[in-house]
This record gives sequence, structure tokens and C-alpha cells, in this order.
Amino acid sequence: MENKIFEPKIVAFVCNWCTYAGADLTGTSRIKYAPNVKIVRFPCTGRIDFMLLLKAFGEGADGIIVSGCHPNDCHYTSGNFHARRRWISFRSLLDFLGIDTGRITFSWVSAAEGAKWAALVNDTVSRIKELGPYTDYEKVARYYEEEVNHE
Amino acid sequence: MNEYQTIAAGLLSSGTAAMVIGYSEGSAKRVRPVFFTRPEEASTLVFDSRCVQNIAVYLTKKEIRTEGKIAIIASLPVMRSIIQLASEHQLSEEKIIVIGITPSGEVKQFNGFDALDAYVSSTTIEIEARYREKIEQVEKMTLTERWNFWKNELSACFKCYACRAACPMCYCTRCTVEMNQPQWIPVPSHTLGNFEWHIMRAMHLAGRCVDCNACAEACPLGIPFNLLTKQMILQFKKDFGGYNPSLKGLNILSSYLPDDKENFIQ
Amino acid sequence: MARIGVFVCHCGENISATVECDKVAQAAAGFPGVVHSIDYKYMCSDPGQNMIREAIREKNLTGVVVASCSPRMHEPTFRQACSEAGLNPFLCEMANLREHCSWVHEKGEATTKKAIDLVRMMVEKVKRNQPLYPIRVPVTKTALVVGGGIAGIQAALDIANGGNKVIMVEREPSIGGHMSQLSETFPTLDCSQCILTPRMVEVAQHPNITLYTYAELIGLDGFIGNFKAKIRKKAKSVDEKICTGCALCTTKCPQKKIPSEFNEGLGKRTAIYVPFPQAVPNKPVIDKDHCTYYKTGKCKICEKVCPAQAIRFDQPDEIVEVAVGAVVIATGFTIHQTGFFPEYGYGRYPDVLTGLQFERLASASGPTLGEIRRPSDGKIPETIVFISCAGSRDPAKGIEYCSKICCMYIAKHAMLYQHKVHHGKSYVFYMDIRAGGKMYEEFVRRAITEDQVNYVRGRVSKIYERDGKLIVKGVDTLMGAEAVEIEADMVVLATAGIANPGAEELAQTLHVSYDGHHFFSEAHPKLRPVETNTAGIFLAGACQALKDIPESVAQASGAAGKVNILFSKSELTREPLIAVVNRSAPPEYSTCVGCFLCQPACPYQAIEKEEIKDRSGKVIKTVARVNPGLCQGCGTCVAFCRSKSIDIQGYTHEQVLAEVMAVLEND
Amino acid sequence: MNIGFYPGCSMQGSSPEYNESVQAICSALGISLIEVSDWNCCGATAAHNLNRELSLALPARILAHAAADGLEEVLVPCAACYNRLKMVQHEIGADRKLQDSISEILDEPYQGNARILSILDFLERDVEPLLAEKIMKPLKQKIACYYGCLLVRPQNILDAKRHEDPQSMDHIMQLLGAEAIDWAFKTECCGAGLSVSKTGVVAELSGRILDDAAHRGAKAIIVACPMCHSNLDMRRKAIEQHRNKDFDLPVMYITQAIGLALGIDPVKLGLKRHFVPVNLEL
Amino acid sequence: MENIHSHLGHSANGLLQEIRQQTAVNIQACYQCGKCSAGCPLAGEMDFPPSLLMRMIQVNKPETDEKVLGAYSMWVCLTCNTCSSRCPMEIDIPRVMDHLREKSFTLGKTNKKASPIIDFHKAFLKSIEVNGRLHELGLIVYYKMLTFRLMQDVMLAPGMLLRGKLHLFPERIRQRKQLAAIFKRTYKRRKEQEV
Repeated sequence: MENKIFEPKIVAFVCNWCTYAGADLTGTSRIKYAPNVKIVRFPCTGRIDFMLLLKAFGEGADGIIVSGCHPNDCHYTSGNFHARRRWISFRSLLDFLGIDTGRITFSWVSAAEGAKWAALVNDTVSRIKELGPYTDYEKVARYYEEEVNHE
Repeated sequence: MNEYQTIAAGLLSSGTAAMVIGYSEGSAKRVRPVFFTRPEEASTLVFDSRCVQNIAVYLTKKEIRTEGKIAIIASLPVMRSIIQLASEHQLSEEKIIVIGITPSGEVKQFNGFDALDAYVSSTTIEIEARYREKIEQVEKMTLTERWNFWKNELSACFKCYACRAACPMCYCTRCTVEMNQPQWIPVPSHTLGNFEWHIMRAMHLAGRCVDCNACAEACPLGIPFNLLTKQMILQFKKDFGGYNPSLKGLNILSSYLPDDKENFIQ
Repeated sequence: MARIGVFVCHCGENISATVECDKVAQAAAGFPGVVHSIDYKYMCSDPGQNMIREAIREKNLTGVVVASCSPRMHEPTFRQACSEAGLNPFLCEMANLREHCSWVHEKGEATTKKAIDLVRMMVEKVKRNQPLYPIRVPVTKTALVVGGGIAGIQAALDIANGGNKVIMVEREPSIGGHMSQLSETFPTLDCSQCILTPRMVEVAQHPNITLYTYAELIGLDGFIGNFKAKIRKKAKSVDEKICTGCALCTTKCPQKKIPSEFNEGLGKRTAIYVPFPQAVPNKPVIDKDHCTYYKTGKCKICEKVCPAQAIRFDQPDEIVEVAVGAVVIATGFTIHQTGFFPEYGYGRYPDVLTGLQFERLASASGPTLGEIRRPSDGKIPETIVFISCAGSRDPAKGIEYCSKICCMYIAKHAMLYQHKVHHGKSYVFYMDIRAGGKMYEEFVRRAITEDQVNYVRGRVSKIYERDGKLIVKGVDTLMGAEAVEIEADMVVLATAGIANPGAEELAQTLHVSYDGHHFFSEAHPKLRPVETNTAGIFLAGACQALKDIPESVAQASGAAGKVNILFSKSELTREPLIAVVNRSAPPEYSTCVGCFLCQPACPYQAIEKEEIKDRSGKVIKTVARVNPGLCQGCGTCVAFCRSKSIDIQGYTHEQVLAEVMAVLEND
Repeated sequence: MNIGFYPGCSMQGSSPEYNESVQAICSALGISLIEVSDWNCCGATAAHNLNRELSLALPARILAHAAADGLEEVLVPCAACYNRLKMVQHEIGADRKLQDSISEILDEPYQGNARILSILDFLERDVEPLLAEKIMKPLKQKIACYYGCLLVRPQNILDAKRHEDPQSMDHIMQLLGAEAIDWAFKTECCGAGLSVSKTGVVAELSGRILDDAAHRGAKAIIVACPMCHSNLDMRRKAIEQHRNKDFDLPVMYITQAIGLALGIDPVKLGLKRHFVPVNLEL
Repeated sequence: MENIHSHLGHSANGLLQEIRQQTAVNIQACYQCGKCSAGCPLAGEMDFPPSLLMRMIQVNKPETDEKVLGAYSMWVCLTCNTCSSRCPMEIDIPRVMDHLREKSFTLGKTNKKASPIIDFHKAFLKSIEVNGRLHELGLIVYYKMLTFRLMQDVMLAPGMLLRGKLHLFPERIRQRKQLAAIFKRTYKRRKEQEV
């Protein structure tokens, strides 16, 4: 098991109208990319709760992608602007806590940017591969499991 | 009797206020919050540097709300809390008289929120130097050092929620930690859950925290989690020009500017 | 207990070439709650859909996951199939095995494993789905058209001719807007009033149109299909029902020197006045600010001379409330006045005019009866200079955008001038000629080649007056920026088109967004150019951005079409994927604490305050409520709610969290 | 009332009458001016043409001295010096890095907070309200107020109102009883910095100004800048030769005009120093 | 053979970029309306009126940059700010002119016709460096030495003297050493920058 090549687990939180559609376009254009990323679909980046990112890390994600419509292109006019403010503050908070924000890729990918989606996934995967498995956060979780088992 | 005692006694004896919330001498040279309804009690009111507990927290309690008109001895952080709570529709103007005591010791009675709002808006939230230094110290650490620092600090937390109880802004009738469908935050206290709790708390106070320190003062273990909200206040100043509790302004996270600046979205 | 069916599609070979579909189906069969799992060549084909329908009936499924293509492709298909078999369509989810897996990864174990993970996610999600039902909203089939210029007129007529009622509100005493001020129109040079006035009359006479002139919209509540509009009808001081429109009063009024708005200040009007002879309605109003009686309490000459005794000095403003199902905003634009330009004399030279003033000079119904004459001394100008981009493309002082219509009307002005003053010399200072439009470029060429208009490429730096001449200091950038100085008799500035004053307030009244220049914002710059981001409110004409007449008319007809579609049914059906604030039993009623920080975050003003009252009617609690007519389902409020009291149907906390857990489940 | 005062080289060199008239009206109105200690030249056009750092450092030294003297505001009557000081304040004030760099050159920290008053700011605020009662000899002529470039541009930095058609001098002249004409060359350039090196250009530019003022019936030109004055007055012969036309049009500083109206002796106002004699029956 | 038909260059460190970096003026904002040239009182004297100069910088080619640095335009520019006060794009042309003058002067690429103007500026600065304040007579004498325009303005001098407008002896400031040091430091910096 130890010798197995590290394949990071990455969750992508994307909006329905731009990035999800962009990833569809990557498919219809048959552009290949790494299979490590799995997409959770949301109506809008404005819907993405910061708690979900924490839960993903807590459940063992090695990396996270958050992506939506470019500024001014939001299907709902301003959801992505709200999201941007949320990420600006959340990201600096995580950094202050010593949680590696390099493991979260924030991006704008439009419905026309199929190639950008593929590149984004590949970049993220290779970056996370370099960083290695995210154990910091998981370890504190495991510590708990061990303790429970101990009892 | 001094000025605020006289005002408090007057309000109670005239029946203008049904209750005065303030501080009085407690045990072991500490002050305790008091809820006076009789004018003669007013002479035991105290106000000094020991009065750090944010008594605005009581204003949203159901027991207090039904009491009629409340007067409150309010330090600047308490005044800020009142304005913030008012902007969140938690307090009604007719039911509160603020006997404000400014940082310079001046006693100012506010009968309406507009005047209080104007006063609060004329001040700004400044993070004390000792906390700024501590924050800088943490920021200068490497990522791993920071992680270890916080892991160490937060592993101690046993989720007594004293911080939540002390905070006037934590007035939700059902806190997210008490939600079990889905269970956002695990009930037992372990480091991961503690992280989640404190991150969530900081995010929920984003743009709302009045920096009164009541949470940290309340923590039985002295965990410096108030650095999180303080760091956010400093960061907001850099990113969005800062905030001040106000009846007119918008909350930092429920508003935006089309040209908000960031450098990390690819 | 959940009874989930999983249907894995090969999509011919589109999926099965890289994903081992049978293995996916096998793995899914082992997921908790899955009672049926198969794979098939084409799930979207008739036999495929039948397999789903049969399984629902036979195995009593409580949820369906179709693992095939993108939900953006076939979600409606499969939801329909489920619905036909008696399963609520919102209990069907799709795992995107094609666009997000088979097409983008190489064949191999990892790809099949990812496909299994994607199916697991959707199984976990669908277990938490709730049956949802489309939202129905009744529709009031009356449209409110705000603004009676050419765009408003067109929209109103189209809606009315579609069989629906229209209420038109116009701020001025007459409808007609800027188009009624124009002399001729480009590129055909036909007379503006000749084509416009019949339509104005049609509006007034149409049985489906109610016209309120001299009136303003002061409030709008409600939502698509169900708005309530508040209109202030300013007192005209004339009983319209009795007035015959003889206009005798206007000839006797002693206040004769009021600058005429219709003539852009180049002519005068009286205090009781009809803005122009072809006005609709053709009945006078009293301008209270200038009327001698209203100012001094004495006069009443109009009352004395009125043969019909229609003058009513004590008439009050009237506020009417109307129920409407849709709103068309057609409030138009205005222009910078000459006083805006320091370097062109701050408006102190009477012979420096705006384009709209020149229209009045050139118009047969204008103050000079169509002869081009100088306002200062009535002389016919021998040399005339037209300056384009006065204020436009000038972020330093004016606006950064191009006003779009000026290049064309300048060419028209120069042409009209040359046609009327044969020996005259005309110059146009321009930077670029923007003549994109049918027959537009040809029109400009004609001005240059046939009518001898001198086009000079460069901007004018200064105008000053000397001995009755206007010295125009420009440059010819095509001659190496050589100085060009012209002694002109008249200068016409193509001043920038800007949003109407009050547009900002109106936008706030209507809760529609507007841009930095106070033009109303369309819902999507390309695909939804006539809608606003508030459902049921549409845009027509120059209030959205500067446009010429054909474009305004086209957009107005577009808006009218949208309104008529909306009115084609008596009820509106909407997908139920909207936000909901929870409700629970007393004494809590809801976990919402009513902080309303979600309110400013909602792009649609869909969050309302709801007062929860006890039996005696006393308010116990004020909590948030999402108006299902307004909510578009973005979910921004959901992420913002601290107590997690708002959830969004179709993307609930439980659903998305289950998806995240399922992705990361260890195997 | 104590106001700092920076005369600048011109007022001590080629335009002593400007200084004399400023001093004369101030003492007549009871306003005292405190000269900035050991002031230096602002560097004028030469410095910013050849040496940007010097063009910032020289005015910065003046500001530093004003600060050391405890002056909160400084009146700078010379339009050129005023313009340089305002520009430097604007540029350095907005740029931390530049501030450090200039402090290094000065070898002392940059202190540029003194409020710089132009002669027009000063007259409008401090002199205008006192005038009504003190006017002894109203000036009844048609005059042309000439502002030039340096008092009005860049309009944003100088906060110039109605910069293409300024009015502050016109108002004052009207208060003094004169008729201020509307004319076209109020803010055109006279050629200033080229007066020695390209005299021909100056003759052309200044000539146009004189021509328009004379053409519109002005009997005098009122200025507030030593360069404008010297170009229109001292170089009159050259202008007249260049245009082949004589102008009977004296040029006065606005402070001289105020002085005359206040009844101050023309000699004390330096009116005898002009090349074009001033008709005292104005 | 590439670019053979194109007059447009692609310098990565031409005047265009340099001016953007050092003065924060973005010349690419210019859309050649010509209003600056139309209002410029000196445009007639210039070899390239301001708008043309902006275009040449936009062209962004070493050859045109050379032409710009050797231009006469900036030396007759009087910084009257008429151009920038009316420029629709708020391009600070006077600031660009300052930059061009200093650069052209430092690199010794100044236009020959400009030497009297430059000599005058030099003489002016010399006078300040020595005295701290301008000494007009000294300035004129020094200028005449530099330009050999011995007779120019001779006719003015007696009149000026007579009217107290020309002083035989300079006014000097007290801290002349300190001022001289300021001059020296700026020269030193320039030398360092050249290196």
C-alpha cells in the first residue's frame, strides 16, 4: 500500500450555469484530464457554504476546487460577487489558522472555457500531488476515531 | 451618587425604565452583572475597567425582553453591540435607554438609536496593540508552526460554549452546532470539531464582531480564539475598508463591490 | 426505507468505451438503499425509458439515478419518464458519466472507479430528495408601460393589440417623447412627426390602453404577475373631460416668456399650455411654477376665457393604485446641455447649440418654422460647425461610452443644413464615424460626397466668440495634427446621451438594477436583452442604453412579446427549486431569528418579513419568508444564513453534504 | 491674523512692485505676513525640465522650512511658485515611496502639510470681505482679468473652479467698481518660461492676449503672476514690433488695483516701476 | 522578412512601457482625438504636436522612440496644462513631456534647436545652486556665456535697472551648503541610475 502512487482526492464545488456547463464542454470537446476530481453541482457559487469546504477536508479530501461564473457573468447577477467576498475572508482565516489554502483552487470558468477547466483540474492535481496527502487535518480527525475506538 | 447612578435611580423612580442592567461589586474583587428594578439599588452600580463582560448579551434574552423598558449602563463595546443588534432587528428602540459611558468617562444618555448610531459611527474599532502584536507573531510563523500553534490551543477546548453564551451576537435560537440533520459539527469535543466550531464562529461574526473580548474573557481555559475575529477585523480593513456597527451600513459579507480585489481566483 | 433504482447508460459506446458500465451497475447494486441496478445501451431511448418506468412500478422505487450524460442534456427527459410512472419527477437525479467521465478520461480502472463514485454521490443525494411540486402564480393581464416615447408607444400598442390591457404613464403633459421633437429621421429623411403622430393618436384611442399623462410612478410592490403600482397624477388644473382642446386659454395667458421644453428653450410658451400642436392628449395643463395665479393669487384669465369652463384651480394631485402583471420601462434618455462644456463656453454663447436644439431649428413645426437661423440675431448661418463626441468618449469630464446615435444625426444635420442653405459651408469634427446599420454608412457617404459636408478628423479644443463669430479651434489629425481654425456662425454640439434624471430613483422604486451611468440593466447582455433581473419587469428603448428609433422600436416589440407570452396563460408555473425558510411548531415557529442579513444578499428582493401572530393578532415573532414568485433559486441566502434556517429545494444542506461524504467515502 | 508668506525670487528680483503692493494692502487691512525663513527658489520651469528630483526637492525644502516655522498656511503670490508648491505637495503627498526618497535628498523628513494659498485664494477669503468699507476710489474702467495657466491648471489639483472661465479676480474687480469684461484669453498661455530663450514665441502668444483684450475695449489688464506681467509689460515693445501694432493697455497686478481703490499712494504700490505707464485716472 | 510592412513595433521596454512604469501615465489610453494639439498654444512651434508625439510613442519601436527623444516638441512645451485639462482620457501629457525632457537630456539626445532653451534652464539652475535664489543678472550673464547671444535683451537691461527690477548683487540664502548638498545628491542619484 505504501508504495502505491499517491492519487489525490479532490472535490470540486461548481455552479450549474458556468463551470458545470464548462466542464460539459470539456467533455463534448473530448479534452482529457486527470480523473481525480469529482464535481458537486450547485445552482450558484453564492450557494456554496464555507462549512462544506471544511467538511470535505475533514472527510479526507486532499484538495478542493471552487469555481463559478466570471465576475459580471453570474446567472443570478451577483451570487459570485457575494461568493468572492466570502472566499476572500474565509481564505485569510484558514491561512491564519495554518490550514494550507494552496490546497484550494478558486477559479472562474465560463461555459465556454472547456479547455480552461481541463487545465485547471490538471494543474490542481499536479500541485496537490506535489504537496502530498493532506494529513494534517485528517490526522486530528483520526485521532478522534482512535480515541473512540479505544473506549 | 455619581452621574450614572443618579440617572439610573431617576429612570427607575420615575418609572421610565422598568429595569437597569449594569455592574455591581461581586465577590473576590470582581464585578458582576446586575438587574435592578428599585431606585435605591442604583447607588451600588459600579463602572470601571473591570466591567468587560458584555451585558448587551442580556438584551436579546426572552426573560429580559418581556420586562418593559430597559436601561443599560453601556461601555463603548456594549453600545456597539446594541447598534449591531438593532441593525439586525433584534432590539426595538422604544424599549431601550442607553446610559453610555465613553472611553474618556463621559456619561451620555441616548434615548433613541439614531443618536447612539451617530455616536458609535464617530468611533472606530481599533485592535489593541498587544493583540496586534500577537496576531503579527502568529502571521510570521510558517504554515506548519501556525497549524501546530492552533492545534495545541484548540485541542484544549471542551466545547462548553461559554464563548457563545458571552457573545451578544450569538443570539440564534438554534445554533448550527445543535443541528443534527445534517450534523455539521460533531457533538463531542475533539480537535477537528473544535477547529470547525471556532472557524464557524469566526465566520459567523465576520463583519458583526464588535471586538468586546467577552468571549475570550469567558473561556475557562483562556484559549486565545479571539485572535481569529481580531485578525478578521484587521483583514477586512485591508480588503474592504473595514466596518463599523451602523444602522445604515450593510454587513460586509452580505454586500459586495463589483471591483472587490483579490489575487487568488484563477 | 429508501428504494433506489440505478440505471447505467452505455450511450452507445460513448460511455462504455472507457467505463465498464456493467461493473458500475454491479457496484451500485451494493450501495445501501439500492434495490435495482442495471446497465443498458441507450437509457434515453424508448425501451430504456420503459425500463425505468417498469422498475418504478414493479419495485416501488422511491428514487431514481440515471447514470448517463449531463443533466443539462436529458434531465427533463428522465424526470418526465419518472413522472409518467407515478414518481415525483424531483426524485430523479442524474450522474454525469459521459461529459464528466468517459469523454474526458482514458479507459482504465480509475475511470470506472470515478464513475462508481459519481453514481454513489447521486444515490446518496437522491435518498434525501423530497417530492416537489411546480409553483403556480396567478397573472394579472394588465401591463404597466412607464414612459410614452416611441418605445413606450410601440410596446403599449403591441401589448394592447395582443388583447391585453395596458396602463401607460407619461411624466410630460403629452406622449411622443424625443421623437416628436425631431425634424427628419435618418437614413430616410422622412418627417418624424408624420410617422409618429398617427401612433400617438392610436394609443389615445385604443380601447385596451389607459393613458395617464402628467403622471409619475411612485411605487411598485409585488412580483411577477402580481404587481401593485402606485401612480401620482399631477393636477393639470384643467378638467379633461370638459375641456374641448380649443386652446383659447393658451392665447390669452399673460405669462408668455417661459422657455418651451419642447423647443429646447429656443421658443417660448405660456403657463397654461399644450406642449406642441400635435400633442396627445391635446388638452392644456397649467404649469403651477410659472402661473401668475398660483404665484400671486391673482389672474385667472384662463378661467374667464374658457368657453367650456374647464379650468380647475383647486384640482388636487391624485394617487391611483393599479394591479398589473408586468411592467415595461421605457423612460428614455436625456442629453448634456451646452452649459456642461467649459471649453465650449459653459453655455454662454447663444449660437452654440445642442443637437436636439438644432432639430427644433430644422423642424417645420419649430420656432423658426424650419429655417436655420441663429438664436442670437436670427441670421442664417453661412458657416456651421458640428462637433461630435461632445461629452461622449470623455471619461475625464463626461461619459466613457459612445452615445451611438450622434454620428448619424450629425450627418443628417449637416445634410439638412446644406439642403436649406445652399451656399453655406458645413464642417463636421469627428474622431470615428460609427455608421453601422442598414443604409447608414451610405447615408454618411452621401453627406460627404453629394452634399459637400467637410469632415475633419479631430476634436475641437475651444470655442470662443469674437465679433459675432464663433472661433472654433480644432485640428486635423490626418494632416499631422495641423491646426484648423474656423470662424463659424453657429456650432452644434452632439452632446452625450445620458440617463434621465430620476432614473436611479425609479430603478430603486422598481427594484431593478442599473449601471454606473444609471441606465437600467438588462438580465443578460446577450441572451436576455429586454428583461431585467426582476421577473416581470422589461426594458424598452434608450433607458437601457442609447439607441436610435428602429432599435428602440425593435426592443419595445420584443418587450411587448415577452409580456404577451407571460399573459398567454392565467397562471404561471415555475420550477420549485427555490429557497424556503423553515417553519416549525410553536413556540419556535421557525429557527429563523429575523436578523435579515440575508435580505441585502438576495439579488431579487425575494426575502420578505413575515410576522407570526398569535390568535389575538399580537406579533410573536418576525421571521424571513421567501417569496416564491420572486426567488430564482441562486441560494446565496442559504450560504449566508448562520442558523441554517433557509434551505434551497433541490440543493439542500442534507443533499449536498451527503454528496461530499459519498465522494470521499473510503473503499 | 498671521499668515505665512513665500515671496519667491521674482517678487524680489524683477517684480518688486508685486511684493510692494501685497505688503501695502496687507498693512492697510491689518493683515500680517510672516516670511518663510531662509527660503530658496522653487526651481521653476528649469528644474522640472531637467531634473525631476530637484524639482521636487527644492519646493519640499520650502515646505519643510514653513513647517519648522510653525506656519499652517503659506501665501504664495507668485503663480509659478504656487503651482510648483501645490504640484509637489500633491505628488509627494500621495506617494509614500517618493516621500522617503525626497526626505533622503533633503536629509530631513518631508513635512508638507502647510496649506498653500494662491493670491486668489487669499484675496477671496481674507481680503474680499474687508473691501466694501475701505474702498476710497472706485475703479470705473473696463478691465480684462487675465489668469494665465498656472493659477487654474491642472484644475483638479489646484481645485480651480470654472477653470476655463474663472471668476474670482472678476468678482474682486467688480467690487472695486470696475467692469470686468468677458473675453476669450483669460486662461491662455503667455509664453512664460520661454521669455528669454524664445522671445519670438512670447511676442506671438502675449500679443494675442493683448489684442483680444484691447479689441473688446479693456482699458487695462489685471494679472496675478509675475511672468504674465513681465511678458505683457516689460516685453511690450517686442510684442508691438512683432504684431506691428501699438497697444495702449497698461498691465497691473490685482494687488495694485486693490491698492489704488484703497487710496494707497501709487509709488508705494510700485506702479512707477512699469514699462507701460499706468494711467492713474482709472 | 517579418514585419516588413508593419510600422508597429513590439518593444518590451520602449518609452511606452517605461513611461507607464515611471510616471503611471498610460499612453495607450490615447485615441488620437487631437484635442491636445488643437488647444496647445505651442503646437505650431513643435516638430510633432502632442497628439502625434503620443502616437509615436504608441508605435513602440526603437526607431520612433529615438525620434521622440530627439524631438523639439518637449522643449517648447511650457507645461501650461491646457492639453491635459481637456484630454478626454486624462492623459498627463505635461508629465510625459517632463519625462521625455529629462531622458533626452540625460542621454544627450536633445534636439539641436533646443540648445538655447536648455542653456537657459542650465543657467537658471546654476544660479540657484550658487545662491539658493535666482539672481536675474547673473542668470542673464551666464546664459549669454553659454549661448553667445550677447546682444539679446541688452535694450531691456537699463530699463530694468532703472525700475529696480535688476539687481547687481545676488540675494543669497544662509544655508547655501545644505542647498548645494541637495543638488549634489540629485546629481549623484542620476549617475547611479545611468549605471
